[in-house]
Amino acid sequence: MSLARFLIKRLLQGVFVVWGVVTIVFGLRVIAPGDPANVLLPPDVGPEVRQQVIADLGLDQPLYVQYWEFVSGIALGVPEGLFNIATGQPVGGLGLGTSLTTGTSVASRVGRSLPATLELAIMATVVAVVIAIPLGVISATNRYSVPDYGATLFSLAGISTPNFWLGVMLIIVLAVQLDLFPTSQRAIGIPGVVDLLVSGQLVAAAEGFRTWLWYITLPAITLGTYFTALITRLTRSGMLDELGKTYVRASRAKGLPDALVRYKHVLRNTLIPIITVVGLQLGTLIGGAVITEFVFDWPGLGQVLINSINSRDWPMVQGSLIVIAVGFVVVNIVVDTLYTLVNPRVGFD
Amino acid sequence: MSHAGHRDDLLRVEDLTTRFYTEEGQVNAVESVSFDVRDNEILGIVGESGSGKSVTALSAIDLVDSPGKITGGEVWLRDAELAGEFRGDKPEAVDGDFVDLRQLPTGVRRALRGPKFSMIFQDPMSSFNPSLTVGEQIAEAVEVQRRASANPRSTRSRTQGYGLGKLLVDSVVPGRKYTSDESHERAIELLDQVGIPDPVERADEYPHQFSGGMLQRAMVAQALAGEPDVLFADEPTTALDVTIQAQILDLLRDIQQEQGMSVVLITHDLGVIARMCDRVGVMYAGEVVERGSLEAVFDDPTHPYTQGLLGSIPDVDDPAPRLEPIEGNVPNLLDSEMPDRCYFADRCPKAMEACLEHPEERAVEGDRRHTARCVLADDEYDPERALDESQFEGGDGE
Amino acid sequence: MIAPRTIRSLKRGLSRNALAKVGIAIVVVVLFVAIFAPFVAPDRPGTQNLNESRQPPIGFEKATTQEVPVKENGSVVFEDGQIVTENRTVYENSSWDHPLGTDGNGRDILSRLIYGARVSLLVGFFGTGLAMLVGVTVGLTAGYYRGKVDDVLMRSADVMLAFPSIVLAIALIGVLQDALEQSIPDPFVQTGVAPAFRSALGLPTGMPESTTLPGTIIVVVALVNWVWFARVARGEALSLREESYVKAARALGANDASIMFRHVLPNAITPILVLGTIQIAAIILLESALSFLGFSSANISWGFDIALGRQYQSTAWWISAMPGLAIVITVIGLNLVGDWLRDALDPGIEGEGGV
Amino acid sequence: MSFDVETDEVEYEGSLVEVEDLEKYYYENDTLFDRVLGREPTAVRAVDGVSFEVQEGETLGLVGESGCGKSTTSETLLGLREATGGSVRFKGRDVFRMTGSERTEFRQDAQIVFQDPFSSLDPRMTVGEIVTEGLRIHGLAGGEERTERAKDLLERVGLSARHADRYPHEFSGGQRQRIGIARALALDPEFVVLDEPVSALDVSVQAQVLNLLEDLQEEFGLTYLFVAHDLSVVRHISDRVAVMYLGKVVETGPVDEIFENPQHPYTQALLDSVPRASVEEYGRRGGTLEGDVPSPRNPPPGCRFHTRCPHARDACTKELPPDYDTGERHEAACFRVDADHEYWESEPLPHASETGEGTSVGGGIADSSD
Repeated sequence: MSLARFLIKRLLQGVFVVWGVVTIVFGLRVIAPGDPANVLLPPDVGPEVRQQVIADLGLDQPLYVQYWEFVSGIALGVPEGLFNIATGQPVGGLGLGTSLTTGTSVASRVGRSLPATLELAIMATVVAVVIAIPLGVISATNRYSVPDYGATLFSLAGISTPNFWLGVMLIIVLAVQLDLFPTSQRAIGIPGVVDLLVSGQLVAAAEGFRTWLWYITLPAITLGTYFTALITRLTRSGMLDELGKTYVRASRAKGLPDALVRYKHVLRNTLIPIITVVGLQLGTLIGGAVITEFVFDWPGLGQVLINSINSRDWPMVQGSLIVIAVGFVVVNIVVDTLYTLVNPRVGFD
Repeated sequence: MSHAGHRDDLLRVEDLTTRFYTEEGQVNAVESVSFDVRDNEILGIVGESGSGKSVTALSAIDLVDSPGKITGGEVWLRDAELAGEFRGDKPEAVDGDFVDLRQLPTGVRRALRGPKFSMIFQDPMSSFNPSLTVGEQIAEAVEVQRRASANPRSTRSRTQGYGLGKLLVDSVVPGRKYTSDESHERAIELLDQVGIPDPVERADEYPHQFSGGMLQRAMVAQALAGEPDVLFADEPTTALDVTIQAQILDLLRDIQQEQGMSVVLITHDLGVIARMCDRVGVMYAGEVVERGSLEAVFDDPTHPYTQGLLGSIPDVDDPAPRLEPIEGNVPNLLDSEMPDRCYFADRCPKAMEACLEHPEERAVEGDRRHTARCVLADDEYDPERALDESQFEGGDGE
Repeated sequence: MIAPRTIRSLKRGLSRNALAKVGIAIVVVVLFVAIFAPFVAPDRPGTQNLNESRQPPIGFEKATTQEVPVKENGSVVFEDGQIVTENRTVYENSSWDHPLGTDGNGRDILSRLIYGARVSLLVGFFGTGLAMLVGVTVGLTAGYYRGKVDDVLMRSADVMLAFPSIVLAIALIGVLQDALEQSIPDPFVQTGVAPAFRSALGLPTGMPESTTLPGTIIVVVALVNWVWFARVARGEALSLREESYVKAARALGANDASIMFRHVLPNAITPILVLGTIQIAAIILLESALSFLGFSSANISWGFDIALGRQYQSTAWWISAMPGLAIVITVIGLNLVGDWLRDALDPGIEGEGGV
Repeated sequence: MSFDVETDEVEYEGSLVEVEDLEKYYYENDTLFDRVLGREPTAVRAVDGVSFEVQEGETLGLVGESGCGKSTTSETLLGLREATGGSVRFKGRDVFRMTGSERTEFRQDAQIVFQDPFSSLDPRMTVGEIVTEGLRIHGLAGGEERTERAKDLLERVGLSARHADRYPHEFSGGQRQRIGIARALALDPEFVVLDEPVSALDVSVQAQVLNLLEDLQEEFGLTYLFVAHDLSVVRHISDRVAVMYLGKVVETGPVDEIFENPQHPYTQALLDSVPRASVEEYGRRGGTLEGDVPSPRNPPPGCRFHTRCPHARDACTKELPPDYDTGERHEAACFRVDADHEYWESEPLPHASETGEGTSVGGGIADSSD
């Protein structure tokens, strides 16, 4: 079965999951105790305004009508919104409605904050992969040695440390006491990597790059640590399994040099299954980003989500949830396709 | 120790001992095993599961991984060149043209894998790397030999002349890779030589696209890359159906005769031994209990275990009404539980008092070429001196 | 219930592995401290004592010079409109009644950690238990019946997976508020055993009568983590149903339900329990994150104390540091026990489970 | 020691087990999304129209190489897998349409022993519980009586009563197969399917289990369906033999007929390939068949063996040969049996050399013809 058919099948599954996501988000509102309206309305709003909003949002309609409107609103809004992004106009549609507190369109607010989260997530992933894979390989290939114990203890501590506490301690030690890094915020006015990629003038911002890096270091470490520890453990145990397989003994029987057996054969087969696990664990990464943004006051989607929940701005919460979940689905489709491309055993059927 | 052996011996293994240090305790997988391999012959090693036949082969070519360890014995290989090289600084390791590989540095032993020894395994599907094409993996085997002959000294170094640095450069720079085009062509020739139809296309396919029989042929092709002198075949046809097994056995026979190489065929199937082997060694509980020519072992089996084995096989041409099985179970090889007597005594119908000491390998009626590790080799069974149940300490006896 | 062979391989795993011993030691200590909190805590977790606020932990006393207004017989001295100040070294001494120091309101940090352990472990155990119940039922059914049942159930699991657990948890809490709060009476205090013990030792009595259990968090955490159990249980059911002893049971006339309970579940329980230990650790991390963000209604919890300590990040670092250490140590202990179980019983689950 | 519920001996005509045109297909890419994509599920025709009978007290050997569908047949026969087509009658009653008490009785009368000793016993149950699970399911005996019965059964298969409260991992492969056999005997069955019961065992242990099976057949008048790929074991234990290739039966008949006078080229090739454990075997070439078994996803048209048969001719690719009767209830599905079939005029296929009558074409190097 060709790549195209696999993609179609995977996209169909993705659409089903997105439909599931939208349904759950709608369901959240329904299961809220008491009158569903008060989830959508700030508590201190007067009775006539309340009536007005209920009428506008059609909250008095029967449930399935509301649900239909909600889903079709998003379904129709998305293509229109994407079109706007493509043509560079302000993102109006996406059918996510307007924020109750700021009155601006949810989609544009979410759209503006997304790059900051993506930037953090990408930096954390890069940090994780660059450190974790070599560490996992080294500790797997020379067992019962100092690097092996070091890597094991580091990765154990890494997955056992709550990232918010790590962030707080990094701020206290590195930022406050030693004053090496800013205690919070993101480099203001300096376009982040994602914005640069979008707007395409990466070279001109060389000076800005140093400040941008200065700001993003602590948050990236905070977010990346759990992920680095996890991938180190997976690489190590994956490699140990693979080294026990018959084809490794057959390769040595052929007289192949160790470097070839270890890195061309074993490491490659170890990394293939790790791709899927990384895909699955991306949810943890995005979850971690939400907390890291809260700790470092980083203007990303996670902060938008937390603030909108605290200020009971439900349309904004809905928008953030949907975008995060859809983002996760898209990333997983990419990861699955990558896995199937890299792994010859699994055809596209 | 003089090596009065047969003049065209190629490989002489003496008192090879390999132990596994597991959590349950020390397992004596191979216990002072001796056998020799002559030029241009197929030597059979037969035994049931747990007899140590596979570990014997792996020990001979130094492929035992931890927790296993080769703890004793000598592996004499006839190699005039190597003998000349080490006659100077390791005189005790050289005897005429023979060199004891166990006394040589690891790098030298490892460099022999390919040009001198190679090995094929039971399950072809798990003996190939699933994510590389078959052609690439065979080309690798050819490339190792090409680079070894181009620069013999480097293959004995720790990184065998191809460390992580070179690998990184090869994988980063496009167009550079470990296997050269010549080795790919040679790989295709090898695939053709082992009878795989349209080898050019098949070389670019992955192991899971091959049938069991075809992949086993590919494994033989890979083993021929270095034109080895001795090919160890560990249960090569056990995982195959009988009609495919017949094809592979014919292939092994043809290749052995064409290349004039020796084959050590390890299997539990006495039929395969009878069809293929000139000489046979029977293994039980980590020891060679009987060895000799095919006629000697099949027509005049001396060790009761060999007799028991031959008696318990149903014959497809004239089925006996009832089989005579060997009672009891194979012993586990935990050193703590292995009694210092003949390991087969508790299952042996002809056990006698003499069997309470561990028997030595004895020539059967004076014929040096047919030996058995049993008192019956040069003694008759005498019911008066029979051993009864009570004299066995330990063991469940059921 | 546990087969002798499992116990033997566990012991052998233990003897070989020092880390496992450390793990078990930590878990046992944390459990002991959580259960017998009223006996062990030096002070009442909630009492404030403003003049002892921000005391450093033992060994971290330090003298800092501070601008202090000069006072003459009780009133501040002014000089051309400015308050006269002088540098005076202020000793921040620590004391043994507050070994880990005190927080912004003078509350004893060690006592709060001890009581915080209760909340975390309770949420950990109940949350994992609930998640296991839901997940294993869904997973076993999906794995055993395969086909359309499997498709539907596992697709719905995929939908849940689309939300990072913390994100879904926040949303659920935002909706559920603290509708499911439970307060669990503390048997030791109510029966008077703890107060008697404490007064005998001259320790301050009046320990909290009950612990508020963040019911919402437990439900939310279970709703978010059942997916990992479903995946492992499904994998086990898929492979176990092909085992010959399951076919043999069917040949003997057993119906699906009895096969599921007699053959599939007992053999699937090992990987599920191993995942359980790892999930308790993951849930404790999640619960502390939620309380750090202020979404937990429990009055004493490690995450919340860390958040409280942030405002003193430059002056009293230990307020945030200590609860964080408690989390790390507890979670390390649980992960070590999880690794030991996994290595000893080799259930073959890799990289499953996550926050 | 009979525990069977059955009181009156129900009369039925024909043989104990009659399999009529049995089919079992597996469907690939058959998920929800394949439906949506409108892709037809491809059928793997593991068992494609198999018919045979097993007389009471007889042992029918079902032999063939891996992938020929013999194990699938044996499991579908007992209703452990859902049949796609065809019927199975046990004592005259259609097994697939049995319900309620009929089904319970069938479960007591027909039992199975599996191949892999390490996956046929539940590791979490003691040997005593395993052996008497059938009694517990059918409520035929109380606790105390059950333990007694367990000890009885273990003794009968050559193990000791002491083993009742041990766990499976404490036993060797051979001992585990004995436990599997004891479990099958617990309900006093009449018909036992033996699905490669000795293939995973070493030769010496294999002989012990084969002797045990023969003794039990003697003592309890059992009827066996013995599935195996090892021809010498099949010849030793069977009264009649059915040879299967790629989901179909190609030849059936009494054991000596099949082994001494094989009619179907596949059976001849099988017998020729088997290495004999005797000195005369030295140097004999057995590779009469070329190539591999085709995939059951798209089996070759006409006679399925024509792609490998050394005597294949054009006619073989046209239609499926019927089961010709070659006397003494010996049938073979090959046109060569019928002297005046137009097969004899049609052109031999390229890979089938006309010269040697059944001599080995061999896949080896020396004389590969093409």
